[in-house]
Amino acid sequence: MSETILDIRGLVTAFNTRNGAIRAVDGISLSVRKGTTLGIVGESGSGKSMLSLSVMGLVPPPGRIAEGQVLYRGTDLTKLSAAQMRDLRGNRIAMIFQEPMTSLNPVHTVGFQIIEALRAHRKESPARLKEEAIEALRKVRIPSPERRFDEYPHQLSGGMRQRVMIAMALVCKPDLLIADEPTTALDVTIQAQILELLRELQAETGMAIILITHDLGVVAQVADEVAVMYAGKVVERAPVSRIFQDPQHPYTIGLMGSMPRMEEDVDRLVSISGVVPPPFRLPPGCRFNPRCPFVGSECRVEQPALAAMTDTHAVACWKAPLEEHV
Amino acid sequence: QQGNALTILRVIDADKYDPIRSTATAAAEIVYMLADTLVSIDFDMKTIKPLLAKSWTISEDGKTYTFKLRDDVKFCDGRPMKAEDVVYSLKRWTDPASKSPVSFRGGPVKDIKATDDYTVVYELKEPYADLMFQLGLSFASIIDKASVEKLGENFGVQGFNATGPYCWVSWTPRQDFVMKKNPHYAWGPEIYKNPKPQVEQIVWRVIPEQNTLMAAMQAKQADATYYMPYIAIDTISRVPGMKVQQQKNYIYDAFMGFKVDKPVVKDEAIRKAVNMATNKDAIAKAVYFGKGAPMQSLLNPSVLDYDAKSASLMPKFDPAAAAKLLDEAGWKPGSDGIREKDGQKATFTVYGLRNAVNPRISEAMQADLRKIGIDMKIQLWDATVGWGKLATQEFDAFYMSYPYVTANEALNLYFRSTQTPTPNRMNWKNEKTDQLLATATTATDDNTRKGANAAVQQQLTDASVWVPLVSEPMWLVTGDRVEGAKPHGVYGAGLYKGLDITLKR
Amino acid sequence: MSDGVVIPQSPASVPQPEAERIVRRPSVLLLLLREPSACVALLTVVLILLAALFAPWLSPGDPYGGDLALTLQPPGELALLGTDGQGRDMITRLLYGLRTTLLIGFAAVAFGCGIGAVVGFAAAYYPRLSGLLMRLMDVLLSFPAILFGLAIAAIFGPGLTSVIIALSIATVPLMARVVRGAAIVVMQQDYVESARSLGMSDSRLILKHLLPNCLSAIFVFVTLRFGQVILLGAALSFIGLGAQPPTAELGAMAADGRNFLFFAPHVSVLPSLLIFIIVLAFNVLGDALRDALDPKLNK
Amino acid sequence: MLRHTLERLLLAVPVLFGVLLLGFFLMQVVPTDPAIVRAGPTASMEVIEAIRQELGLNEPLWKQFFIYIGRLLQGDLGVSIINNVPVTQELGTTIGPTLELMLASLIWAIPLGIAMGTVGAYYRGTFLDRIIMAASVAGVSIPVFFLGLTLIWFLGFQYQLLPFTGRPGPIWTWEGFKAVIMPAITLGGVFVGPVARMTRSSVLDVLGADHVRTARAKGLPERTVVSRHALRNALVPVVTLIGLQIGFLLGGAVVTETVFSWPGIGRLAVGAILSSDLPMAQGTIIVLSLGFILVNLAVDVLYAVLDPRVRGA
Amino acid sequence: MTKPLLELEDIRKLYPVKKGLIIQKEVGTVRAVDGVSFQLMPGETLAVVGESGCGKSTTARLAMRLIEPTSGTIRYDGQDITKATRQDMRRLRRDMQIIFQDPYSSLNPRMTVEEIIAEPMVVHNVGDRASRRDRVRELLRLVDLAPYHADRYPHEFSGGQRQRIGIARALSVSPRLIVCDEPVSALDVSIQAQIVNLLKDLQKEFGLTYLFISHGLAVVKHVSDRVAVMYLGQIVEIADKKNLYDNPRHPYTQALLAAAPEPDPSRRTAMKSLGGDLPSPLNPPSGCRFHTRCPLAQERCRSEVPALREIEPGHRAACHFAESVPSFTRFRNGEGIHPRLQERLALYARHKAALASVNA
Ligand SMILES: Nc1ncnc2c1ncn2[C@@H]1O[C@H](COP(=O)(O)OP(=O)(O)OP(=O)(O)O)[C@@H](O)[C@H]1O
Ligand SMILES: Nc1ncnc2c1ncn2[C@@H]1O[C@H](COP(=O)(O)OP(=O)(O)OP(=O)(O)O)[C@@H](O)[C@H]1O
Ligand SMILES: [Mg+2]
Ligand SMILES: [Mg+2]
Ligand code: NI
Repeated sequence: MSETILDIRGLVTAFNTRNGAIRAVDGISLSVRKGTTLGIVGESGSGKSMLSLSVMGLVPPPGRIAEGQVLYRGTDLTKLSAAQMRDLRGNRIAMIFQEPMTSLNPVHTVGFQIIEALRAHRKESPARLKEEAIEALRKVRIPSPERRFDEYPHQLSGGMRQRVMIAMALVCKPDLLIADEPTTALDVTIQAQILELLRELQAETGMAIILITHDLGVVAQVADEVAVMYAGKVVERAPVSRIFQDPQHPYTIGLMGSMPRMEEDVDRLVSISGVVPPPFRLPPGCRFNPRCPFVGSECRVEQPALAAMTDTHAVACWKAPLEEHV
Repeated sequence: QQGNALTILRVIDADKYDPIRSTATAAAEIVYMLADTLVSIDFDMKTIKPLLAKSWTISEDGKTYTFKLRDDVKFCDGRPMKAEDVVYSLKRWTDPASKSPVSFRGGPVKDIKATDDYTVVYELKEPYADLMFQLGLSFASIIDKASVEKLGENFGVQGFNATGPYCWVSWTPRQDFVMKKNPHYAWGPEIYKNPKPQVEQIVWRVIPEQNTLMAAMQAKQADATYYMPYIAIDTISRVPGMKVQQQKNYIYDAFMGFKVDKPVVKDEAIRKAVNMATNKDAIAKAVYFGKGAPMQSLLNPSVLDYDAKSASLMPKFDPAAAAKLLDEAGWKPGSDGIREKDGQKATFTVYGLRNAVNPRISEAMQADLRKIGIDMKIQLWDATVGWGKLATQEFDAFYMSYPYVTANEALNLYFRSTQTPTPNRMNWKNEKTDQLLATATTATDDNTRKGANAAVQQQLTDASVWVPLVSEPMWLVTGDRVEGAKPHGVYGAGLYKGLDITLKR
Repeated sequence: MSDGVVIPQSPASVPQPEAERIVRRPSVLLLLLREPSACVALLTVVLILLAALFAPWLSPGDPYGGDLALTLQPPGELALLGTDGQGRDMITRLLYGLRTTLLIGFAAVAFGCGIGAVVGFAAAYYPRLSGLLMRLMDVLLSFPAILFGLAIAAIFGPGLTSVIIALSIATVPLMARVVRGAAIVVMQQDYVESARSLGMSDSRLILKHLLPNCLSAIFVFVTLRFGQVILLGAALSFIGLGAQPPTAELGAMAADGRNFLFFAPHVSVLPSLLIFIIVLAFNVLGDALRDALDPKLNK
Repeated sequence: MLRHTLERLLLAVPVLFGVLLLGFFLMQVVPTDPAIVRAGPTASMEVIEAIRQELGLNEPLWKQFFIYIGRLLQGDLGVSIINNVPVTQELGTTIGPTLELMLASLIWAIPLGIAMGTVGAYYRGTFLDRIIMAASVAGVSIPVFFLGLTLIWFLGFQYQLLPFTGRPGPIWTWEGFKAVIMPAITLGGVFVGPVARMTRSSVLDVLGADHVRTARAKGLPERTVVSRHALRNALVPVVTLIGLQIGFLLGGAVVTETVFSWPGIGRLAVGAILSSDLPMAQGTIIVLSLGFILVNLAVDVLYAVLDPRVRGA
Repeated sequence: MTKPLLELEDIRKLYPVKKGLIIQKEVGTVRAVDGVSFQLMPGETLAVVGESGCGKSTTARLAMRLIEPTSGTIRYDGQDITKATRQDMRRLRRDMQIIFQDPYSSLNPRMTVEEIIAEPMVVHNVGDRASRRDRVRELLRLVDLAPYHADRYPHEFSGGQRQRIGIARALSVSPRLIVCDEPVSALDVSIQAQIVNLLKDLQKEFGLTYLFISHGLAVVKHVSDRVAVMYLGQIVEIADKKNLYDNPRHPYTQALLAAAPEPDPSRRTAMKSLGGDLPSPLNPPSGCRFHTRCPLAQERCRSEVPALREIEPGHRAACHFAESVPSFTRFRNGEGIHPRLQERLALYARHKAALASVNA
């Protein structure tokens, strides 16, 4: 089994707000191994982005990491100084974001922004830097990279911009790439291109990827392992094939059912009722209980822990395994 | 720190420095230094002394004046001055064709001619008692014809050539006027100890803001000023090295005039009541910080032909009597405390320039008048718009302060019926006044003149055409580098020729 | 399979309206009051308004009649805050001055912003008019406010009316820009499109949809402009074009009183200080309003 | 971009014409008769009438305006009716000092304002932020003349550190430099506040932007993130504000020039308008408005420099 | 045969692009919608799909005459409304309503939910105050919101709830046609499913006709009866749902289908995606607009514009080689969902239904 690149243990990221302390990430444990992709799915507001920003050490104030460890190759990132963290960021751990339209600085050329990422971590001659940057652009299949190098983000299409983002993230050849909904804002055709590109690059470099999305289709296509998040917690974690064959958590099942499918003609979608509770008004017990069709009395009292069902499959539900219902 | 330049501070600049084109005192104070007149006026403001003319004779009939000129006078450019220069300058002044606002001051000129290089004959159509004084004013300065012709409209704007103790160097409007010593000059009037200028350079600097001016003097950023705010004079006089001198004979009077044909103020009772209700002492104390003298007469007591008898006719401060007077005249208090008569409210509007004192004087008077049931509305204007406003018929009364040299001059200027609408803003058209003034002006003997002038003063005092307020004194403040400065003040020119002044070090 | 559906035991399990309720965004006033500086500013503004309103009852003296024998008294027993150059009680003058100054501010802002808002909305709503209107506004904008003041004063004579007219005119183009900017953003919102799709009248659309959603921008501008207008008024007073004597107006009092600045500083310092406090209070209030009204900052 | 600039320039022409028209007619409604002004206080009616004829004031208004415009197009701004000095000459001597004063004010006020705003935004909500904001709000709340006189009182008079009685020379001379310090502090003082506040809110907006997060994710040091990615992007609204505030600054300039006896165009304009010196008033209005228009034109061009997205458009 | 409720005939919307501020020079035209024709039958749902910027929203707005077409004819209920006056249009607007994509900007934040929902009635003078009030409560119930929500403001609601409010507003004047411009694109899958279900229920209940804009082929498959695929302002294929998904005849449709990720890890395809980006609608490519990205493009495609022609009854495609394009079927019915998962979903649905009946 390949080496574990990132190991998150009991991570809690909290915000002190006027409505009280919010735990956007509430005791999450996850790990990613070299060369594999961990997909994280969940509804909006479930804490996916906060989780990734916590890893990067970029939790926006007033948020902070309150508990837990983020072990990168054994070093706890939460204990590093700002300067040490900066050395790793963009260098060993890189990140790409959802909005390619706004994630690039509109006032600097694409080339400059890539070089900047490189220069922050390597001492090399300007000419060499430029070469590497163009190489990175070429690697993400941008046609005529020498010309694009001097263009501004607004001169590029959405797909191109996302490629630039990827080039920028990968230019230092990181071990771990965190992609926060990299394709949500793109058209399907472009999405396919980008996902394909990520897959190829992973095969080539052997980096680990954390892919955040709320499209189960994307997860099915690229992830090796999946974590389902709800209200700041991981409710289910399993290899991708298991998730799609034998989801255990009612929330996961609900998500599966909510997804309209092209291979199936159904009259009504199986939907999850209700909405995600606001983070400062979480219900007692299992956080999903108000929306859960399987809800039982214990669900309203105590939070279920993420318990292993098999070696690789863990679920946080009092009703698990759901087998007896079948 | 200014080296050998004398820095004089003032608050306002003139629009130009052509002697006959500007009536501003700000012009006169410069022109007096740049140019000379035939005669000079002594520190007493009454005595005429020689200057460019070393002597003169006046014919029996008072119509012909013959001046003998000095022969050692040179212009700044070195050219000697001759009688033709004098003739040219005086003609330019008096000729109606030159459209000068001050032409009338030259009197009814018949002819001015040179009989030889150093003799000038000034012929009048009829006698003009004021002529000698007028010839001492800056308007009658002797200037260089060539330079006038060369500069045209720009004479006094871009350059100047005359025979004064100082010569034109440069003028930056609203900022600095720089003049340097006239190297030839040795003909200063005998009122000075030394006939030669002793300061190399004089810089006149405009400081529009009073506080800045005051601070600048105290911070020794300048040497002299006679525009020190009254409030600061006591303080300044206590500053070591600073010297404060008063020119007692300075004639610059503030008054309020009525338009005698306007409703309400055409009533003599109202005018008299206003006169009686105004606390001039308080104004002199509060507004001028005790540095001004309350005026208890139509004209300044220092002026030639001042009439003490008419001064005694001037009603004294007595609000109770004023109220009684109004009662008797039929002005009865209305519900709001303002008097009324025949449905007419006892209210009138006063115009004035917005200077350092008018706002305060007017407010004080307003308060005084309200006490006797008269409502005075105030409208003050910035200096430049103000003159235009003061030429209209929009107002009922106005504030004015003015420099003058003789009673005859002042009375002729303001009360002749031919002087309406300006400067006779009172619309005072009175045959008797006109006759008396004509008599005084054409009188060849002192007594006739004095008598006629006195009669006019009595008539006007009686009619309460003016409310004389305060005689504004001149206070010259000099710094520790300056010696020998003495305030003069003719037509507002505090340093007159600027002779006798020396700079230490 | 089984039908062992777990039946909820108590009605408590039915989603209560409460549970579903998303926390109401607190009212703007409440948000404002959370900020201590805004509280102080609001309190100051209220106090100032009250003081101005009740000036005749609060003042110990006569604003116009003074005693020339008692001029420039320093603050003390005789008069708590001293007397001015005419021997009038400073407290009285300040209270009355406050009235006039606020009047200038309110009137100029009301007229200027009223007209500016109409122009701004027209320019945003009728793109064809926009070019012409905005060029006109540019003309007004490039004509320096102080020169406007001068020209107006020269026409109507110096005094309150002139000051108000000049400051109103100077406010119009700024307001028009602010409103137009805000309105254009609102116009791009789908709810405006949706309102259009209903076929409603232009007036309803502007009044019901455009105006309410521009109000916060307008409000913030108005509070900030209020301060500026008062300062501009003071500058006009400085060159002698403000309120005429004996009207008590803070700007004019400060400007006239500067002649005694080094001898009886209170005559100028007190009105200056009061201007400072008013403008400061309105500025702080404007800033706090901006924060309170910004949805980004209190989501 | 050149084309962009040229077109903006063209667009400014009708605005300038509007300003001229407005200025001209405003001056016409001023009830003061320039002839009386010229004649002086004691002049008689005949003299005044003669001067009216001479100045062409009896022509119909529209004719006066077109005569004026015609001359203007030939670069002739006329001569002052008060002292016959060509208007261009007066403008020439006063514009320099005003430019100097403005420059001296802006040169410290803008950087300081931007720095204060940036620091405030970066340390949002902290004590430092509050202090900075309090200072900048206070800065915009003080009447200009009060600030000026207070400076004179302390720096000029009490400690006698600096001169304050006008402009002894251009600012690049030592004397001139010393003399401009206090006026520049006074005038710039009213500018720091708005710039700081605008910078703060603008930087605050940008600091929350996605691309700043990207910059941090690259591992850039905070200084670079703030200066290169936040401030740089935040400058556009700041520049706009500066353009608009130039007009406001002029109001302050008139007062500052008076307090410090600075021989600038502000005082000239005030004097000219008040004295109904028509050509001079017109001239100053043209110059000041032109200045305002030019500054905003520069702002437009600066947009393109600051934001490549504008360049294409 | 029934007559169409809405008919668009060769509709074009061109936006001239001008350059310069004063001397405006036309540098080109954005052909946002370029010759679109379709008919919408009463009670059916016609979906329009396509990539971003292909002119879907413009088509929707044109259909409602919210913007004026450059050319072409729009018929509503057989009546030509292209030149209808403002007054006439006003009356028609009661019949057609629109639902927007962004649930955040489509509701006026300064109005209460009640005011928002009642506004169409106010504008069209429907009922009095009291009856409108009742109607608002009724509509709220209809879209699964509670009556007490009426007094709240939009910001107090989540995205899905807002979308429901938008739907309630559209329903308030009992329209016949609702144009849905990407009504679910901005929502989470779970909420998306709720809204989609709601829209379908409402259609059944009131016999509504939908023009449904979307860029997700999956959603479209779920809600529509017929599907039109748009590319650069033109319809490239329009067919019954079944035909389109089972037998797409246009390479673009095939590419879209191929690019959709399949939600089954066991069938990971190498995602053969289209190369390149959508060309700019300013100066679209000559001939067949798709030729720049088409894997099957030939010389003819570059020069000759393919007509939208009928391939089989009810199936039209705009491709020269529509008949010869290799058949492509990506998603076959029933295939792909693991039986185990299917059981789970059924179980979930049953439990949900049971719980709902208990609560009711
Ligand atoms: N600055 C903040 N203050 C308070 N709470 C915050 C802040 N930022 C985020 N949160 C909370 O953290 C939670 C997680 O947000 P996060 O952005 O990680 O969700 P997400 O899963 O990425 O959602 P999405 O799919 O919309 O991107 C949210 O409930 C949000 O309310
Ligand atoms: N007012 C306009 N002026 C100029 N071009 C416009 C205008 N409105 C739309 N367009 C252009 O028309 C084209 C079609 O726009 P439209 O909004 O209809 O696309 P869409 O298919 O709805 O895209 P999306 O999926 O992003 O909503 C786009 O290229 C757009 O840039
Ligand atoms: Mg996220
Ligand atoms: Mg769209
Ligand atoms: Ni069961």
